[in-house]
Amino acid sequence: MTNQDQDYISYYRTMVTIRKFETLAGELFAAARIPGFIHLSIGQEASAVGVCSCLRKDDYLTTTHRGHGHMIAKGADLKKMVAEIFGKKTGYCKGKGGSMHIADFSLGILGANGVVAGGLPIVTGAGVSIKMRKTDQVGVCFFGDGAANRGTVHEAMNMASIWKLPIVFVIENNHYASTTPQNYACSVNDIYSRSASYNIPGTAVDGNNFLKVREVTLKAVQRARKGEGPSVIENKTYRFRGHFEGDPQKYRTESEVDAWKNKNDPVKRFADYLARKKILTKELNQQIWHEVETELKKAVAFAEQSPYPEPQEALDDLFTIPSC
Amino acid sequence: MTNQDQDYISYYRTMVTIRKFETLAGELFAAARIPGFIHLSIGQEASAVGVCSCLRKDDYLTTTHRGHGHMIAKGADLKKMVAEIFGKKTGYCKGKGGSMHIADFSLGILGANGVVAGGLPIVTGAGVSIKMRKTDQVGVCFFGDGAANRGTVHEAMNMASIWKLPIVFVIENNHYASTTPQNYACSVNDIYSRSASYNIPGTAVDGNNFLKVREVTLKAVQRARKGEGPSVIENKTYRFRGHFEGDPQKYRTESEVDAWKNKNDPVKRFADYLARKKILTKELNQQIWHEVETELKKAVAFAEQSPYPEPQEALDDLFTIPSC
Amino acid sequence: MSDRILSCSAALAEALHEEMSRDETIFILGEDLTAHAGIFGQFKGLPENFPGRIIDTPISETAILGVGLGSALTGMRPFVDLHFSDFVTCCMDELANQTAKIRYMFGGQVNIPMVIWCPDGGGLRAAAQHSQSLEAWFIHTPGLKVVVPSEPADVKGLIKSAIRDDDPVMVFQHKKLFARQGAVPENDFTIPLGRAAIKLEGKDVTLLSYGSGFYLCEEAVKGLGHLNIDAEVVDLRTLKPLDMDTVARSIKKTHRAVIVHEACLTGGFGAELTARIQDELFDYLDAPVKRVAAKDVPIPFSPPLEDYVLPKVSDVVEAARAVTYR
Amino acid sequence: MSDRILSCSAALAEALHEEMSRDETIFILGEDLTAHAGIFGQFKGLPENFPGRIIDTPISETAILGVGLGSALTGMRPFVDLHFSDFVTCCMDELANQTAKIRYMFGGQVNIPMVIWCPDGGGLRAAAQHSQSLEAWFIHTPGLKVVVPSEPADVKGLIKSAIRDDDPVMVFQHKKLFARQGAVPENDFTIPLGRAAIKLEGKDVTLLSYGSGFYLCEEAVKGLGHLNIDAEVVDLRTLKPLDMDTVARSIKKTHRAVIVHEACLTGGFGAELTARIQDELFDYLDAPVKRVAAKDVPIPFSPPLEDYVLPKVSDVVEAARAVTYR
Ligand SMILES: Cc1ncc(C[n+]2csc(CCOP(=O)(O)OP(=O)(O)O)c2C)c(N)n1
Ligand SMILES: Cc1ncc(C[n+]2csc(CCOP(=O)(O)OP(=O)(O)O)c2C)c(N)n1
Ligand SMILES: [Mg+2]
Ligand SMILES: [Mg+2]
Repeated sequence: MTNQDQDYISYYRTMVTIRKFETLAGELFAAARIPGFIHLSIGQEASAVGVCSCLRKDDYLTTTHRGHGHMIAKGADLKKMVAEIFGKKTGYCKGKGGSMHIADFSLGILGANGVVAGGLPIVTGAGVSIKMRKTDQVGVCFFGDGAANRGTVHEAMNMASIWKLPIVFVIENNHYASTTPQNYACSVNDIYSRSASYNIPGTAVDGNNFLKVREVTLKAVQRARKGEGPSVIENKTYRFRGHFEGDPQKYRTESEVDAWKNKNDPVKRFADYLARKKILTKELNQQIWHEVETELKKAVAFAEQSPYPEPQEALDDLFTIPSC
Repeated sequence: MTNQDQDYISYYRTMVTIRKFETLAGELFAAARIPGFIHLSIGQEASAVGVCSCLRKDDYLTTTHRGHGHMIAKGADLKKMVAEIFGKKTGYCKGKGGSMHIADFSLGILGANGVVAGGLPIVTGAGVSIKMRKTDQVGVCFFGDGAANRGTVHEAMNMASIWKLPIVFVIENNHYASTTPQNYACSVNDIYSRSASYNIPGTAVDGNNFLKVREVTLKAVQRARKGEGPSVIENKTYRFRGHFEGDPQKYRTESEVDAWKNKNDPVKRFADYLARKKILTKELNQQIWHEVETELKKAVAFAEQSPYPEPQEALDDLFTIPSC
Repeated sequence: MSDRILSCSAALAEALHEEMSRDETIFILGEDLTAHAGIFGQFKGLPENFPGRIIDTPISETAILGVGLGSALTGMRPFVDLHFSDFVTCCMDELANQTAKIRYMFGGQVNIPMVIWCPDGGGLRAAAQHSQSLEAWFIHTPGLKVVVPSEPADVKGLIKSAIRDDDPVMVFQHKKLFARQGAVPENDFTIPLGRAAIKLEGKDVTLLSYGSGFYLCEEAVKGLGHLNIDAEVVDLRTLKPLDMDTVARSIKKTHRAVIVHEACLTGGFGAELTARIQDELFDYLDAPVKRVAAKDVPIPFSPPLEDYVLPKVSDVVEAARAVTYR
Repeated sequence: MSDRILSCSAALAEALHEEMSRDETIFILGEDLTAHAGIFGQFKGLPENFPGRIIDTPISETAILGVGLGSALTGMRPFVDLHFSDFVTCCMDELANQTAKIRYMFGGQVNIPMVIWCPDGGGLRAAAQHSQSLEAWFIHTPGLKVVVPSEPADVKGLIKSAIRDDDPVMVFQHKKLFARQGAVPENDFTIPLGRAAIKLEGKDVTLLSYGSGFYLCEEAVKGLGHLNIDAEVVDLRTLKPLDMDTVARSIKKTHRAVIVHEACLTGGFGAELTARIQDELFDYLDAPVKRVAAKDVPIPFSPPLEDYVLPKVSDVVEAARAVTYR
């Protein structure tokens, strides 16, 4: 295998990991083993991995309520993720965050966010910081088609533009914001086109095509790293599951969902590509799924065996000096 | 004189009224007879009158911290305006508002606003109300080049577009937001071009050319009245005075200001046009300035003779039922 | 007319149904309202019955609140659904600097008949950004009225009053209480804003609360009974305007008070109420007023952590004991 | 080292100058900073001395706060100027849901060394949207520290501490006090957050205040002297963390307290402080704690109205009389 082939296999493995992670999370939620509510990104794996495959460990990332995939793609530890989603002490945030609030600052993951479009101003600040510290890091921000209508987007993109910040704004347009179709709530079809308002280059991509997402992102990341300023990318994609687990989904038809699932599954599409190119054999594919499954089982076992935090640990971590 | 000529003279008189009103306000402020701080719109009269000349009394208007001209153009009572700016009981808001917070709901003026870009969501609500009440009213919102970078603009324009609201968004681009040049703070030169992001038609106009402003606005107002949706207009203009009275203005050169004053005074330009067209004679012009001066003197006398509110009136007007 | 058992959610929908039938200027505005009749199903029946009067918006809280306001200034009576009370932070300017101030600032020229409806509260493992109780910010914002109903009948009666009120009214309804059942009169009744209810009479200590706090007090009464402490439970229902008369009447009887709310302790509504009680009723108090509230941290996700942070029945019992055994 | 007379404004600039010279990760972010060294001239000398480290922004409060936060999460120490404290409403989500919660929510993974500097207060005829005192909202927002200096020396010492603090600190500085003069040590001193100062000693009543309230108290002391009331003035300086030890020590001596602040009464910081005093010092109190504050309306424009709404020296005298003559 060439180096590139090996990389591709590794990206594919990450996509499989996200698919399995999310599937498992859905099952665990259905079995009432995960408290609260969770939002799964099944169907959007090419976007997460396509984008994050272009990033270095020290690049920054902000993500959303639907952020598991992005975190895994940026290299997050599965054990700590599962443990966090379970509310365990060994989780990324010691159980304080849960599914919607995971971060790993050692990987530049500045956090998922429970507030829609909350990440854009934050990543813009990371951009300012990069510029002031004169590094060649890059900041990436994922947000949805629904998020695109919040004012934070406007303010952040304008600032990123006038200061030429090293940022890649990634719209994951999965055509729905909770129950609300994009074509109802958004005044334009191609959200990326709004980048013209900020004098930022923008592109739309088939967001379920891993290679295309990667190609476009590579360019944007390069541009940012060279100090040439921000970019906007719109990954057109679809979420296979409801907005949250348990969503009655009256706002769309089963046949619409099935059409995407059957004809436009990003994991399958990349697998098919790799098979066509003879990079991925049937055996290797099975092996990958098996290995991922094993790894995830370990993560779940870790989470299950981990203790819950002690109640009074609720008082820790607010301030750097606990006494305050 | 034709009817149109008479109308033009009346618009011109309004422009003169604004010019004199603002000049007088500046003098009164310098003489410490006006409390607080004030923002004058000298140099922007064509924008105010050009736009408001297209409106009916029952159309709605939201304006800004620099709103005297807009109010006068929409028909506001000068006595009540001066009295309010003086903080007198006979003012529009019984002295509670002052220069930055004047409104006249009987004229559809939903208020000046001390928060930059605060008017956009409000006028959008007026648009929703018009649509639900099925009238053919129109809502107009003035805001500045600085305001254009606030998130409220993005949210309001998107909503106005998806619901096809009868709104005209008027950007008064006077090239500065307080000390900050537009070409520093704004990622595009032509702010109106951002309307494409909302699928809203947009135009830029020489904002110191009364007839051009009126022409473009008439079209936009017609479009709104017919239920065809919102428009964006950018009036390129300039403020002759500082951001507020007393502004040291280190952010621009005197020669830049003088160039505008000398070559691009909207009042003078309209006067010249009317003179060329033989609509405005020298005598009529003098008469108009004289009459306006007299009217304003009366307004100032009214305000001066009016009492201040009684201190305990500060407790009135918070709620409809005072006891709460 | 007779009472039926309804949930808080159904009581809300019924109130809206009645009011929207009566007055066609009332409409509902917010995110994700029509597909599932509100994200908690709280508007059951309304999308079908009032097409065009329950309006889905983009995710644009700033504009949503501003649109509500602008429509209220021009003849409509908007009922704005904020989705989660936590997102009030995204329209705080429209709320605190515009909605709350416009009537006053413009000298009383205009009324603002607007309801801002905020599902709030914790206990659902929804973590820091979906679990807050923020009513105290608005108590400190002149120009807003603040209502926090607890039982289904209160929901119906107060929602109807809030809708009929010509001033902006914020209503906080606890997400965990949507399913709570209770008797609700069938007729067209209202509960005036600014009137508290003594829901359980007692003579030893006054438990003052609202919203989810009311249920903690109700339960605590049993435990206190075992300790031979006879507690009176006052459900404040409206925080602004506040019914100090009822509070005073009760404390003049019991000479002791405990205030219970789910919002965090420091700077919560309990602080204001304590300050007023100790000022206006100093000589009647035999013990300091105690406050029971959430701990001063964001709401954590993990069940043992969240349970530790939120106030509990045993906290109420403990506080009541402390003031009565003094 | 010797003291010089400086204004509050100059004390702020000096603190920033010293800190920015010491640590190059500190920078200032906000609207209209460079042309006039801040809209109140409060950053005099900084634009020239620290080019590129005092950054003008577009009018985008949401992004300004968010950018501050994002930079703090990635190695910088931002000092965010909010222009007028009133515009905090435009970035309330970034402040209350993000900045205040991120450290906690993420289990303490990261520090947020950030100052949010808010010029606030009334008396300048600036009307309802440019005159507020909003500190109480943030007292009720776990995760933020709140500092309100009054005298120039406090400004310098507290600003320096706020900048060095690894947590988000909100600093409210009263616009009308920028020109106030006072002695300020020349050396590199800090005043720790959470330490109040007894600025005038007395034995009959404790006047508790901060920011502009401090000056009301200082003046009231003279009037009270004529009435033979010997007042002690405590300048709280930091509201969160709060120095209850100093408060307690004073009240154990005087047995009476009056709290003075410019924010409106209902739900203000005075409520919280009263609640704590009556709880922790119940047996020491000979009279109810009185609160002196603005009336519960937006700040009106007209001078006689604004003067009526804001608290006055005579209100402080009156309140102190009421609690001492009891
Ligand atoms: C400011 C804000 N408003 C509303 C919500 C509630 N909410 C959570 S996710 C969501 C839909 C988001 O849609 P989109 O941005 O398209 O992302 P997707 O869920 O499709 O990934 C909504 C409305 C929120 N969390 N924050
Ligand atoms: C939200 C908000 N931020 C900042 C300010 C302070 N401020 C008042 S006017 C102004 C400049 C506005 O510029 P622009 O929109 O271009 O209007 P202009 O003054 O040029 O008419 C600023 C920054 C404010 N009032 N509101
Ligand atoms: Mg979506
Ligand atoms: Mg401007």
